[in-house]
Amino acid sequence: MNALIRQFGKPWVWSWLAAFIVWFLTIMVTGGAGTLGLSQAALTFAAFSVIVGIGQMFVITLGPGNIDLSVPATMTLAGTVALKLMNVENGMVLPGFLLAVFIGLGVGLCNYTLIKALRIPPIIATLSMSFVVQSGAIWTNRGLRIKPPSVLAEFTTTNTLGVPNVAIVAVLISILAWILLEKTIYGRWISAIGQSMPAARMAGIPVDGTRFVTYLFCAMLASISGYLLACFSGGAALNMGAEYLLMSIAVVVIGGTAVAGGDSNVPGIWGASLFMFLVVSMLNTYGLGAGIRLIMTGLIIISVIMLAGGRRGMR
Amino acid sequence: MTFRLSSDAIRLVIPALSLSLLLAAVFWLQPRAMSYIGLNLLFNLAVPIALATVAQMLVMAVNDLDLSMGAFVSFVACVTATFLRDAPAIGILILAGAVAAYAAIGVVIHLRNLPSIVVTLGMSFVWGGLAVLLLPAPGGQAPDWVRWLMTVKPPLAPMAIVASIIIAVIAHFIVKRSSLGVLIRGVGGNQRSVERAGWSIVAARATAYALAGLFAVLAGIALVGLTTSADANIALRYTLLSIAGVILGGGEFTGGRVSPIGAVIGALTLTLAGSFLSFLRISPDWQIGAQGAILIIVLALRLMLNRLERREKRR
Amino acid sequence: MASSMDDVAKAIIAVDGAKVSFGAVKALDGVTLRVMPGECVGLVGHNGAGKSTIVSVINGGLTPHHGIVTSDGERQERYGINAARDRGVRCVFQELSLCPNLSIVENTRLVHRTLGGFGWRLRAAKIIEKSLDAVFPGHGIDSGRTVGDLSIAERQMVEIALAFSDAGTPARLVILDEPTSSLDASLARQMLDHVRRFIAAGGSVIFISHILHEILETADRIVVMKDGRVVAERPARRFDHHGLVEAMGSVAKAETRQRPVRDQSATPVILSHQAAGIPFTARTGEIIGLAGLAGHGQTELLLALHAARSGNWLPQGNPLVTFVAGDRRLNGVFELWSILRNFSIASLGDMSRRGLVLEAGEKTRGTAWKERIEIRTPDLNNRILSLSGGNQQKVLFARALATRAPIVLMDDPMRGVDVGTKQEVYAIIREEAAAGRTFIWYSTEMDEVCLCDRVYVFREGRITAELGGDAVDEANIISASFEGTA
Amino acid sequence: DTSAKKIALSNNYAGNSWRQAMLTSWEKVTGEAVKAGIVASADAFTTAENQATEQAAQIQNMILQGYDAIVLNAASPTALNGAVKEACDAGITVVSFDGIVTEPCAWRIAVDFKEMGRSQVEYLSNKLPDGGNLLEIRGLAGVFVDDEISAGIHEGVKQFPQFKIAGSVHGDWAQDVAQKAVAGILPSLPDIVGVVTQGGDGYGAAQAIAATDRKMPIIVMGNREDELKWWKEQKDANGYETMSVSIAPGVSTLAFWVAQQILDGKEVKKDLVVPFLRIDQDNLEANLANTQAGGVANVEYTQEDAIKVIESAK
Ligand SMILES: Nc1ncnc2c1ncn2[C@@H]1O[C@H](COP(=O)(O)OP(=O)(O)OP(=O)(O)O)[C@@H](O)[C@H]1O
Ligand SMILES: Nc1ncnc2c1ncn2[C@@H]1O[C@H](COP(=O)(O)OP(=O)(O)OP(=O)(O)O)[C@@H](O)[C@H]1O
Ligand SMILES: [Mg+2]
Ligand SMILES: [Mg+2]
Repeated sequence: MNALIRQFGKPWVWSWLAAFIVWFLTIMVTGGAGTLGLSQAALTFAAFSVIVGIGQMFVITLGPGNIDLSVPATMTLAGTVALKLMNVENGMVLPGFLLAVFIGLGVGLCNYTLIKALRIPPIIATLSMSFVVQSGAIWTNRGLRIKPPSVLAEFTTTNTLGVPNVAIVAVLISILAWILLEKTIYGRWISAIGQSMPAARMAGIPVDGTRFVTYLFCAMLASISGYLLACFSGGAALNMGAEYLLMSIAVVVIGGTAVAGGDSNVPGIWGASLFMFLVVSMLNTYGLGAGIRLIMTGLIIISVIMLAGGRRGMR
Repeated sequence: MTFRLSSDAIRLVIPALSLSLLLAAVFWLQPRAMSYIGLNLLFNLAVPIALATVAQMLVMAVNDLDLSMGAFVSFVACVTATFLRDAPAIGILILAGAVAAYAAIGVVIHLRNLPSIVVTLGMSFVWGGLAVLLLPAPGGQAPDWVRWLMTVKPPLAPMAIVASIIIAVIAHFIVKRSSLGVLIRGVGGNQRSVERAGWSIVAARATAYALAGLFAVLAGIALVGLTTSADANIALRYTLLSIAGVILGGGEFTGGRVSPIGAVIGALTLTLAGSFLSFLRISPDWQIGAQGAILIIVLALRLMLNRLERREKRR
Repeated sequence: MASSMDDVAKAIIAVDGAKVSFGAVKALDGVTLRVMPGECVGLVGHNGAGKSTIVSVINGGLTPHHGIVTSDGERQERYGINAARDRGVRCVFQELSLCPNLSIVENTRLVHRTLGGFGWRLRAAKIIEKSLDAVFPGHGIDSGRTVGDLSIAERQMVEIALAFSDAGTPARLVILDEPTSSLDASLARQMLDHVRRFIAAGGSVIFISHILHEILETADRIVVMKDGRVVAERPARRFDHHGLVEAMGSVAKAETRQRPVRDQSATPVILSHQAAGIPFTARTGEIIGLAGLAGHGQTELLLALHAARSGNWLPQGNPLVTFVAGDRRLNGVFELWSILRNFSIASLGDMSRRGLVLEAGEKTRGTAWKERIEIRTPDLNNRILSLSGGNQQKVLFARALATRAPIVLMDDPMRGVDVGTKQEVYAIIREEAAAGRTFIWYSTEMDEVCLCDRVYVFREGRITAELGGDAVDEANIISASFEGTA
Repeated sequence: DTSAKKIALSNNYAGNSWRQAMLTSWEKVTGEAVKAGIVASADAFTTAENQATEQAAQIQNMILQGYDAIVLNAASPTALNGAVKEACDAGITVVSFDGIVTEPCAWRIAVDFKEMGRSQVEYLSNKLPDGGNLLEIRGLAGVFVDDEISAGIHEGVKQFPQFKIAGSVHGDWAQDVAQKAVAGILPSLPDIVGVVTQGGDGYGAAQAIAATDRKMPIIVMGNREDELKWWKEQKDANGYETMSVSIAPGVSTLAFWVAQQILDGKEVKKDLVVPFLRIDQDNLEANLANTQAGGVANVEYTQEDAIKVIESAK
């Protein structure tokens, strides 16, 4: 019983509640006709936010000031380069994927090198890095859109048993992330570092190694998301990651992860990602202009955080 | 050795040195810049950035972070180019209301103990929406007095330099010399002890936010004075620029360690870095990347000098 | 307790029947306390007895759920921080509470709300310098310095001086909550002398400390608290050390001043380090003390030893050293976590398979250690902050001892721990040392240093003396701390 | 004689295929012009972020660098006026194109964006005389081009009242954003007969609609290669008919030649108009063949073209 109440005190409940309400309000308009379509679309697009959001969440869990702003550029570069390598050939799907992952790891490595070796605050280090990465994406093929191999295009845009394939991939990644976070030593370590870096160091945790792996992990998820998104939308575009800068941060915080670090949760990311997609759909459905739409989005974000709020935040 | 620089002074030496180095490099690349008009052209767009940076610094002084800075400055720019010109009384009222809204955000963040990142993220949508409502398409016109103010040609030094110095001095006085500044930085340093001395933290935070709002309003007005008209997206990048400026200027994310003079220098440095690059004539593919690289280099310089500072301290 | 209305009328502050609870914890359970002009009240009690809580009540920071506060004979209806300050109540809190980013002068400005107006910097500088000179003659602290640049002891000095400083409303009642915990003996002496002068001039002091001889020699009246109640209250001369410990309800184990002298020159050297001055070595099973005035390089040595023997990049299968922090808020506890997780974090490697934590194993071990060192909690899944400070410290000990590391580094870990708990921990340390663990122990308390087999004395960042065997005693250590190289 | 003159391109954004094609055309055409000694140099500059403030700084730097002419694709029609005025005052010729500026001292090579929007509805009215519901995909909120095209579309709907705009989303001129926005609004929309767009978003809309079981409406395309290719596939498979319209990225080269002509002392009217590039059912294949894979249908201009445009404006 107690445990149940504690669950309901958890912040991620709010993001799910908000997502559900918005979903309901949207399908109300059509009298329930578009329910399946809307739900599938929501799952599909939430999947991309979930994948980048999880990476961002791991980084944010590392404590105050940790954030990865290079996510959009990494997505773009990984998508661009992978599609260029695959060059519409079905046989190249795996090498393309590996290359995308490899690019993610490379960006993560550079990010942490800047943070550690040059002691640049992560927010600035990753921002600077994102400019360099974005340039790399431009340089590789100057924004030409190359089509994905047909199997990949097929896979990313279809459903299995009514559930979009990309959503299934995102669920698998979420489960992995949840296990990492809740069940492994590594998960304990990042949470400890997020609460207090000096204390973590004194407790014998390999702080640098853990942080390094976390930045790698985040960049790698961003590149996987970029790879999938490029295949899904029929080619990589230079601006395809742009949206995911604010999105990746928003889904983490709305999902109830403490911005002060040390406390994170995976289910909240799903709730928040669905919510972020549905809220735009709802406002579009009600035919509100861009101005009103923006204002409503802002107010809804603030209301959700106020409802879930009262948590300790450093900021 | 009896002479010892205070840590505050060393904090300033670093940004000042990077600015001078960069300026020397620019003069070397483009001797034409070494003139009254040249300096004005190099620095006049830094004036609104400097104001926004000071605003961001005030928020950072109380351990918060304002992600809505860019959207807010854009909003103010829209108000300035429309109401402030056509109906000054209403314009002033709107701007006063906006400052009050900033104070209210401070209060809400404090009372509900919310993470400022999320609340201001939400607010950035709100300000953006209001700006789009005001100016769905770019337009409006700067009030004449604003235009005059930003194009005035004072004797001896160009407007950009004079304005930067005035901003730095005023901000320094408010933040570093006045009792109010001590209180605001005290909240950032150790909120509990300030509370125990009988101060109202809510009031202190509200004041810091209101002051930030005021400086951001000035930034918006100055910006319109330079550009002559506004659009809803005009200053979006001020959010990251202002944060980078504070950091470049020796400020820190937490602990109330900020330096107003440093912040202004940081803003000038950032602006100058852009010019430096365009004088270098890099291939268009890598122009964006070079901006990242220069940020990294300037910050690496900061690290080098920080090491020096530590050695100084140990002595 | 007999309380005449007369007393209440004269008291600077009188608290009657104060009750405060935090959730299920009754921090104060009907406490009555009054402070007369010109007296020093000593307040003692085990960790979590409610001392800091009653201080918060007197200081106006906490409104009791029951009970009344009277000041100078007037009942205070709306008693708060500002009301208290107006009546001359000043407080040095248990944890350091200055703003590290501000200079000493600016901190002075914050503490004295009325100090504003043009030229406040000069006035504030004068006020704090005068007070520092009065409390710690020859302190050598420049009032323009940033607090973050000061050593812990210097910060504590500034805080104490601030409490005694006068900017319009003179201090009438100064509350000192464990003010000496980071001061070395000579600075503590200066402070206690000042307290006596302040009392003689008609001021009042509430003095809280776990170092009982300080209380016994400084206080006029001693109030003993236990579990949120006052259990004894007598003039100081009617207490002695033993009586005080007994009144606190701690198991008054006879303090083993008598240290079994162990000759360990034959056991193998497990660690050596080239520090400044005399080289540092440690042998298996030794308890090594680091002594000297506070802030003279002991902590730095511990940090260097820790940094040199632990990996920052790769997980260590068999770490050589483990660390018990003194400043638990800063580098000890993980505040969001349960007691169990706080305990297990350093030895997760032993409770996991292929990177996955085995929760059952973790729980068994946690319970075993809970029993072994008597952590007072109903449930290990409670948050660590639900424990009193002393019990939090025990968790940190358990964390370190549960690892396989043969060397335990301790950075003044008994700060603010009550006598009973200390005795328990000493016993554990001796037991573990006998089993072959090496302890390197920095302490600001002489009694603890004297428990060690061998002592290195520090002065100005260097090791200036090594004392072993029978040479380890108070007189030798003190003389070694003060002569030295300078 | 302009062989000693230096021309700069000030560009505010490089993040999509259209802009990349624009830069490539510039590089190609001006590179030859420089080699031929027609001008001394023609450097291209792009700001790191798509912001008027950054571009204003960039223009001010160009003033310092002593360029004789600045060819400008502006982030905002008005917010650069301050910087443009300073450039004019310094004796620099400013030619704006695509994203034009309103400052009177600058030249403008404009595309009639309103007409571009209106003509889409006109086309639809020919194909679908009965009318029906339309979905509008807009660009980036608060940007001049978005507002113009959208105004044109609404004008068109007024002119052909058998159409009704049933929904409107912002696709930010990006396929993936458009895809997401369309997928979100589709479930709540009635039957859609046509999708009016702004360029760079048609393929995204097609993808989103294909993912549902709706009948494919007529989607007006925006000259991107992937859009044309998709159209071709549909055309071959089921005779799908639509049209495609956009401004050609090569207009940067026209602006270059106009600037060169002005520097050469030619009398040029301040306002020039270039037609937008329209692709229809019959010339689809030809255009597709000329378009680089993943790029945008393009036209590059020569000096003669520029002279012709200048003459016809007189
Ligand atoms: N803010 C709080 N929230 C919850 N419990 C609290 C809080 N403050 C104090 N307590 C509890 O009240 C009791 C009394 O605490 P208090 O700090 O007064 O003890 P103390 O006598 O000062 O102990 P110590 O010697 O460790 O300083 C403890 O059990 C403590 O856990
Ligand atoms: N948020 C909290 N929840 C529960 N208990 C708390 C909380 N905050 C403080 N406490 C309790 O309040 C008591 C007083 O805290 P305080 O910071 O004054 O001293 P401390 O850190 O416990 O150290 P010491 O042992 O030296 O008294 C602590 O014993 C702690 O258990
Ligand atoms: Mg206490
Ligand atoms: Mg306590």
